[in-house]
Amino acid sequence: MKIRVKAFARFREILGSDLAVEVPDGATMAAVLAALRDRAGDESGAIFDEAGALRTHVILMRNGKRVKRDDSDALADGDEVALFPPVAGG
Amino acid sequence: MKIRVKAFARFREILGSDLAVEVPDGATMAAVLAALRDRAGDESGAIFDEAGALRTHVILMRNGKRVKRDDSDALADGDEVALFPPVAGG
Amino acid sequence: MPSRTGMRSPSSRRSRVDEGVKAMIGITRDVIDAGAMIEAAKRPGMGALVTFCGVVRDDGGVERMELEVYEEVAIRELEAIRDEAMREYPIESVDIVHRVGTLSVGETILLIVVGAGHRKEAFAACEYIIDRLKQTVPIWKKEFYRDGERWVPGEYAD
Amino acid sequence: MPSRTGMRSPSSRRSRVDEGVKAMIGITRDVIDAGAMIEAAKRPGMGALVTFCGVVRDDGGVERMELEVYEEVAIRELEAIRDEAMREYPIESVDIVHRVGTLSVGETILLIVVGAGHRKEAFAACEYIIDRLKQTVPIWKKEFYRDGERWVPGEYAD
Repeated sequence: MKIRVKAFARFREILGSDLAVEVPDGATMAAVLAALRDRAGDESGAIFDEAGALRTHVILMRNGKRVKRDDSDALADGDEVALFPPVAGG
Repeated sequence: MKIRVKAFARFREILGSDLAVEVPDGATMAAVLAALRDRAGDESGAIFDEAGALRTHVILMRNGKRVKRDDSDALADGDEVALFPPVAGG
Repeated sequence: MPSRTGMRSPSSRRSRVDEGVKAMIGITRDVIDAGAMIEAAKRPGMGALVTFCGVVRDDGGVERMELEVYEEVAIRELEAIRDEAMREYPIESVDIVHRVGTLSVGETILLIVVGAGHRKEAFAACEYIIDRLKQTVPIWKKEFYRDGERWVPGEYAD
Repeated sequence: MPSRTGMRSPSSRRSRVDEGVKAMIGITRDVIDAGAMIEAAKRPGMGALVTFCGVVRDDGGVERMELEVYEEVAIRELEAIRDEAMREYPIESVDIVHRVGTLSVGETILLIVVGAGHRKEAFAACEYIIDRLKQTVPIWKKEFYRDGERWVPGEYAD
């Protein structure tokens, strides 16, 4: 199934904007994050730590709602995942 | 000598604006206030109490500076005396 | 019709340029243009501008308001308040324009614009200025209702 | 040239009219017109409008700034902040417009207008709104210098 991914600010520069990730049916957030880590390649250190986990300041959303990085709910086809650094508007 | 008097708000309505009071050379604020009390006539109660003293909330200025109602300095010809109720701008 | 007052073309006779900074302290009979005053207040080092706009409120049927001023003293007090604010808070500019004359409900009575590098100081200074202004600046308001009128009592007996 | 955004003719696609009150919550790429927003915010029961205007600051040689937004979520967060402020403070209106895209030093990034019967609540609510906005609304800024660029770090790790 296809998961839409939005990345913002520095993460957009690394991952691109409005990308799509293919994961198996029933996959969870972990599968999307693994695909993004691969995609980030040499620059993944800005988003993931040495062990491959999301850095603690990274904010993760599913369909516009905050979720934990270890969220174990199965994703659905067409879901939108967003990841971004701390916000800096105003 | 001639003392210019400015009254504002309710006091202007009672006394008029930009009036002039004649007092003897060497007179103090007391002489100006006595003249104003006479001028106010029936409406003097808004400004003066029954004993003829300025009501406590009345603000008095000489040449743009706050002075006490019992200021004993001699006035000078052409001085400007102002009296007004508590301010309400903004 | 009153003309519009902004800093680009100040129509107040009392506009002042102080200390190399285009700071406006004024009493005006014209409409106050908030947008023009905010734009004119901007300086490259500012990140935050906080504005207080006092407006004629329809308070139980007020139809209009008449404001009068002891102008020489009011200008001096406004300048003193600006100087106090600039001394007490790390801010970059203070502009204050107070309108007098006849105003309708919804018209701007007063505009204060405080510019600063950061927002906390701008908020604190702006609130300080309006609080002081209401205590010390010799301006009075008379409210007119359909069937009566009254002088607005001062906030402080001072 | 960007057009000017005010409430009389909102050009933001995201302008909303809520609860019978013309409250504007918006993300725009156009110049923000503070004067038009303040005038449009006025209601007969208001005596005080407090405005926060965030501006691109020349902070050690910044030449321009680029802002990006997660728009759907940003609008929802701004609406949530407005609703919180209206619940927590006795105020009459909240308008918030945040600009994105490329901005020069001195341009308005953000305008918040809070209208209330009295000033204390307007100041408190306006400061609350900007503090919350900086914590929760997904907008990011990149500063461009003559010889470099950097993403402005968020105020809160949240």
